[in-house]
Amino acid sequence: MSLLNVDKLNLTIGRTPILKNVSLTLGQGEALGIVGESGSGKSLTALSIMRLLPHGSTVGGRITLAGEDLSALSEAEMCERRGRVMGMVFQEPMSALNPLKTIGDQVAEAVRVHGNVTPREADEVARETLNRVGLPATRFPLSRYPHELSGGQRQRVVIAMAIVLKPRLVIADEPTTALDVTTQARILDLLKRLVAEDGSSLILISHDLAIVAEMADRIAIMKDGAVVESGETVELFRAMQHPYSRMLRAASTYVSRRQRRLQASEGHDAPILDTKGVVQEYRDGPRQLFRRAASFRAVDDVGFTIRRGENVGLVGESGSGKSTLARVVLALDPPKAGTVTLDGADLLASRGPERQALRRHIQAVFQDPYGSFNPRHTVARLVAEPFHLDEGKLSAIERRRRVEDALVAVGMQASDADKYPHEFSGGQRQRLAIARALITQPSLIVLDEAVSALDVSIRAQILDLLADLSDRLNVSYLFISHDLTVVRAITDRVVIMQDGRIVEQGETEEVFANPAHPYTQSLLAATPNLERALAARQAGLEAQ
Amino acid sequence: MRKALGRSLGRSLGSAALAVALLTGLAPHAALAAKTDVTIGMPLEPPNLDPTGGAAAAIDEVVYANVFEGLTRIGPDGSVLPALAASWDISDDGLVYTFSLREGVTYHDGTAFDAEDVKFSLDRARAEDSTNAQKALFAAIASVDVVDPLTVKVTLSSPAGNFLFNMGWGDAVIVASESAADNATNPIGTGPFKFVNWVKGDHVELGRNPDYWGEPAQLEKATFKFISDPTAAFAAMMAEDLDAYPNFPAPETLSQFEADARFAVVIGSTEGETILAINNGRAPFDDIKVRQALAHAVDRQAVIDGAMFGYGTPIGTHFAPHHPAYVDLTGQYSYDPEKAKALLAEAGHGDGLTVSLKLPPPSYARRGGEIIAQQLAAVGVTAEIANLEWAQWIAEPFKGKDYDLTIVSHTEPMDIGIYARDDYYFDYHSDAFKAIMEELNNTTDPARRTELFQDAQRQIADDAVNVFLFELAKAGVWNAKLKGLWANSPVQANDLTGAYWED
Amino acid sequence: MSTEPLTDLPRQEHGRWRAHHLSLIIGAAITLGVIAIALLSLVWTPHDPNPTPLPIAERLKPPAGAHWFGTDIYGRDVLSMIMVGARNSILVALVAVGIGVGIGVPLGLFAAARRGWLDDFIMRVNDLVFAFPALLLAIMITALLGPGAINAIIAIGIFNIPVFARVTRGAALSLWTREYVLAARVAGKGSALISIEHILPNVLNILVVQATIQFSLGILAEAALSYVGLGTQPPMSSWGRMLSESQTMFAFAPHVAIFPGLAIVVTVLGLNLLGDGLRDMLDPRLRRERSAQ
Amino acid sequence: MGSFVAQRFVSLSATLLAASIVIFVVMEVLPGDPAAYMLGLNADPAAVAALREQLGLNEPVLQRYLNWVGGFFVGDFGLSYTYRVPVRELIADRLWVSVPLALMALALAIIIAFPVGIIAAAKRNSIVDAVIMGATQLGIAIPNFWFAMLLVLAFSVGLRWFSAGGFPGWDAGILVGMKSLVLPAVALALPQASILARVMRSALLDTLHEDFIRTARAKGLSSGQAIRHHAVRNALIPVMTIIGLQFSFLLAGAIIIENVFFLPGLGRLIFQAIAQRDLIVVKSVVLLLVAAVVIVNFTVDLAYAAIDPRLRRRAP
Repeated sequence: MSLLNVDKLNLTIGRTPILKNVSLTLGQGEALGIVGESGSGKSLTALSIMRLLPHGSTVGGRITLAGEDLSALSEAEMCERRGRVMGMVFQEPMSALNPLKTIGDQVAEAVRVHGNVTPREADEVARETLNRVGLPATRFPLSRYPHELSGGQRQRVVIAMAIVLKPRLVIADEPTTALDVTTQARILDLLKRLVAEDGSSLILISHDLAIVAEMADRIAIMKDGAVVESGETVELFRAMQHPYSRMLRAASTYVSRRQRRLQASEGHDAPILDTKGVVQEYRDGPRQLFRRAASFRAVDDVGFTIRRGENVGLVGESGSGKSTLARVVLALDPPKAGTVTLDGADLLASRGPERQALRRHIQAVFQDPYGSFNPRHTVARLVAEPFHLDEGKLSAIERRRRVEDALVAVGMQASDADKYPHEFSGGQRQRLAIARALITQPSLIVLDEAVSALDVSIRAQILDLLADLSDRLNVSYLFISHDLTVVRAITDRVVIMQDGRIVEQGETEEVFANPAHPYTQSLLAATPNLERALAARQAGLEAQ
Repeated sequence: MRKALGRSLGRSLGSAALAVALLTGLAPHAALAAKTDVTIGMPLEPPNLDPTGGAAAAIDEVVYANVFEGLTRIGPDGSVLPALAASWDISDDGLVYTFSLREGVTYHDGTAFDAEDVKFSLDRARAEDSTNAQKALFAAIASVDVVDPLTVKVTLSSPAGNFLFNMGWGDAVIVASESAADNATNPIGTGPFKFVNWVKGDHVELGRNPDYWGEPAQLEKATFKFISDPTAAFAAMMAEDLDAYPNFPAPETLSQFEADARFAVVIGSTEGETILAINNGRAPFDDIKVRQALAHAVDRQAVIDGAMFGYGTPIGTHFAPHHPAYVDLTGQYSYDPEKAKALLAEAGHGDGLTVSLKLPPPSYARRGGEIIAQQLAAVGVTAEIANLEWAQWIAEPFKGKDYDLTIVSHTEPMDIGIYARDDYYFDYHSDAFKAIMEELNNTTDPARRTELFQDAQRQIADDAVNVFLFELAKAGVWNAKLKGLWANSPVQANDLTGAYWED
Repeated sequence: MSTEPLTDLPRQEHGRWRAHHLSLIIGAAITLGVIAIALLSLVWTPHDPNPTPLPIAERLKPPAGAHWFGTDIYGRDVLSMIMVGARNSILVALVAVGIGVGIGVPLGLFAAARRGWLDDFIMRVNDLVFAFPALLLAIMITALLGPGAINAIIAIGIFNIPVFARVTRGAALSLWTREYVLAARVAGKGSALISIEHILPNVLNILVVQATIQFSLGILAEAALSYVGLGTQPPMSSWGRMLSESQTMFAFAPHVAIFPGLAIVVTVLGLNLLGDGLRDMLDPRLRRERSAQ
Repeated sequence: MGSFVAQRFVSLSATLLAASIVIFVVMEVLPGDPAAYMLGLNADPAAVAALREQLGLNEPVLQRYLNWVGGFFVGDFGLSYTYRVPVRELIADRLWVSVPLALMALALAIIIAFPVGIIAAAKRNSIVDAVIMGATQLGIAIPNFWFAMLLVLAFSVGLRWFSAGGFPGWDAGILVGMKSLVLPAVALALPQASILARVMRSALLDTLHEDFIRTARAKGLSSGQAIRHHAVRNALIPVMTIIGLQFSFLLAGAIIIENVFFLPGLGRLIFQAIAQRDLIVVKSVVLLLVAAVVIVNFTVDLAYAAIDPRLRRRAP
């Protein structure tokens, strides 16, 4: 007897059909993974089960939970089920908690609304549950506020709220997407342990096949509001039918198409970029009137080198200082100390026209495909923006020609030049951003989390494009990312940062194969790996 | 203040039932039977309550004849009556006045009134560092001598025909040396009412003086409430928050009161000659033709109708029409736009003039100004209106002579003498007029005085010094049952001595 | 995060436009109507709003026949005066908004671009102006400069400066963190150029909405100043002054006080509806950009 | 917390100091001589000069500024030129009208606005919401002095429920005093209530979009419970900002309303004082109002910290 049965679920919001005949089953104590890219409808499937849909939603089909037809229940009856029979964990721990209430209050509230308990009893339950999620009373009294906790700790509170009444179904919607990779591993372990202890069933929603393979007994792959393929995990991967599933799998285990790898012996050129002793500090806390504000050292004595044509990865978790370092390298913020030498010239000491001339050699692509273009300018104007650096102004015709060339080079159409950014998808915009970076024919492009916001399939395409350009144009990349898989695929050398310092650097393959520093080791261990997960699951099955 | 609040909290809790009744909307005075108090509305709040230390008419309107008295007083008809001086003798040469004072008069603080107080008051008013706004009233005095406690002898340096009248002004009231310094905030006089309290910005309250030397007042309490806004005044009268508003600021609403049996509307005269004042010293107004043109361009009756809703008497010179010596000169410059244009053309301004018209706050000025501006426009004179606060008005046109035209009402009684002043804001200089005034001051014969007054009136009309518009009417609105208020306003006062409620 | 269906498809403008276009249409219609009436008054009014001399005999006629809105205390046609008053109100409020935009927006842009002590200084000065209650400031300024339309404009305009400076700075600060600004800096552009090319066009939406609000507040402020006699001076018609001149006649000639009052209410209502509609139309786009960060 | 307060206090004082200089300079250049005004049309020039000396108007500018500001610190605002009483007393008397009036209007605005705003937000995009929003638009568009005129006409002249204005003084009884403030408070509160209701609604709607509301719903709270327990308090932050702004507006913005109802409040005092060139009163009242604004904003800042624990963290 299955615990949850979703039968031909259809969802329309306004007049837009969102879900089409989604059917799922989940047994007691089982874990179901729902995988899909953005827009696949995986989150709305979960919200349909909880019946927490946006205004203007129309639902068709049947949802049965523990033998009870949820579609027949009134809103009040659903309120009574939520939290007690089914709990949910959301993606964004930073905003999922009410900033004005203590964590104890918020966990205890779930207890209070569902039973005749005294506030004291509710607090006791909350305390126990917080202990269970790894927030002991000594460091995390009930009176803590969310802002006093880190992202991972907050997600533990959200989990505590979901499981406090030991619901039979726990839905986790991208519970670790916003977290660092090492935190992610711990949260996933916690979730796994808790549902096992309570005998609950779990629905884990993720864009990451590796995570799902690690966590779920069964997997459903969704695309455009429909389930394209589902089945028992190992079985599904063994005999993948649907082309979309296959593509997804391929993209998740991306291997670069790069042909030319720089050999160590080729590095006789002078370095294109050389940084030495870079230190950067930020003010921490409000400005003080009479005494110096406390400062926070974001980058601490960092130095590394990029040779011509070499792709270097800069890896670290949030707060490691990698983006701060990128801003220094790009001469956006002057550092406290240190030098940045670009093509043999001191970038930071340069002024005026000299600085402008140097800037032509270094361009950037940023993370957010939506925020990186002024929505009011045409593509032609945006892509041509770095021409500002050229002294001899180009003629309008020449400009136009170079813009079109750049667009074609990144796989867009010349005619796209007259459109506005909002007419393009995220992947297309990232191509435009690359075109903009290429237009001055730089020797170095800084890519700051340039593919992090993209779906895996799009990400693969962009990485292919980058590899291709690197081959063709002899341009170097400083590739900044938290994602080791991606870094491994595209770089020659890698620099690992932690807390503002470089802990390890070396040839990419060498570092990944034999990490020397414990931090690198833990990073690698925490990174989800599809093959490893499948192997482990296979082994587990066989052991049974 | 906090203490007061606490006290009244206790009191009001005690009478919670009454308070509830008030909140639910019963009119508070419906329950009261024989009324012995009166609430009088006034447009302006007095800045202080010392009539000898400030010019504001509002001071006199509260305290004159009620709290303070002078040697003489001005009656409702403008005549000079005995007050603190029971009688007086005038020497044949008109230079020595001997006043016999009343017996048994005390101030509100219990101190006795005697001849020393008279000497103190008059000497203080004419002293070097005096801040008396009407020092000119005392200019003729050479010395003040105490003959005995009930007799004072005042010696003049030259005869002054209107000296007894002057002594009846609010600025000449008799104060006590002990209390004079505090009169601004706590006036101590000899009148039938004494000062009780003053809620600044709202009202002054007077109470009956039981020890009054004369016939005591019939009212026990009088409250003067300050409501400058005409709308608010209208609403307050209509809501019967006020019992009387002796100088009602919105003539357009008088018909409403007339139609309502609860109210009586009494139109009386004032000493307010309302004029379109002209800066005679400034071109082009130094040309008499231009001034005459202005006089012909203005339709007085239209101004009276438009600004005052018909209340007011046209005048042709600077003199009150109800005065026996008045000459009707309104025909001298009749309303004749064509003639005005012709005169302007003769003066070389055929293609028009642009002048400033600065208006103080009262509605006769603001409204009259708008009407006159349009009348002047009809003869080619563009008047640019600037509305001024009183303080600005005094600074700019009045003291600085910085104006072309302005409208103002000269409310002081018998003030034609201002045309003889050299530094006055009209900037009018006429030896002929000064000669008439000189002779007038030295003349005591009533017939001759009348002749001289009439000569003076004609002189300024001939010179078209200003455009003389109308004598301000006093439009009083009061409860139909309230009797004994003054209909006319020979001085700026609300004499409540004789006021009473009729059952 | 995902209550709205996120797709990787090109984004299009849709949705909220329909729900709020009613207030936009009504607001725009009223506003355009008032502007049209004001413009019309330049060439035509039913009667001379300021005849010479004044037809006193025609005074306080109730609405009927030749005078749709009746006549005032001097016999002038109330409708004609309201039409001319519209011109005056709009002019005063518009120029006051112009002062606010002309000075406030560059200040705000500058403060956001420079940050540091200059930003602090500009914002402190703004706080100082804000610390003066608006109407009090206006009364003080008109008392200082003398009453009149131009001084009313200055008084209202001065208070608009910090409003626009603050709004511009707030929006600009968040735009400065956008990646397209980073991209422009990588392209070597200075803060002045970035402010003009990237910041200003993207704060325009907010400024248009704010300008509409300040415009309506300006009309209310002009009415209030004229009501206390510090605004527009005669013979120019002004709604506020018409109200103050006619309020004693409310009881027996209500039309003189009601029509100018209604004119203010309708105009301000129209502008507020327009501002609301504009905000609802323009804001989703801004909000989406924000959420995409 | 201590340094946060200290820092805010320093900036508060700096604002006040700057304001005092601005006010003083403005008063200096204002045309009109108080002494001449006090003595009237036929005043003797010698008397005017004597009065100027007596009022201390002949001292050097800097000396007068220091006298004034110095006096301010010890609560001595000087002597009113026209009333000849200490300005402090004058202001204290008026505060007993203006502050209760402002508080009453504010309370009224809040009492009306909160439920209305919450209902509109809860029933967003419904007919109820549309009607409420329409009504608030109208409330904002009506000039308060015109609304005051209508109120007087209806309730004083017509129904005679309230007196047409004036203030009998608190000595006449608390309820009598309060009753005389009812109509002015209503006239003042209407536009403020409209603004506040709109702010409340939009702040609530913003909060309702927050993730933690969905979290609360997932715990099993009904949408009403989610609004009450999670949205309202969070929405209070923008609402409080507006209330802070409104209180200062109510204190000063009552100028016109106080004139319509001839209430002896601060607004009318300052208006009268400007007209009479009682500059010492104008200076002090304006500075006091500015201080009120700054202090109210300061209080609002402190209240933020009370509501929002994130701000308390700033305390070392």
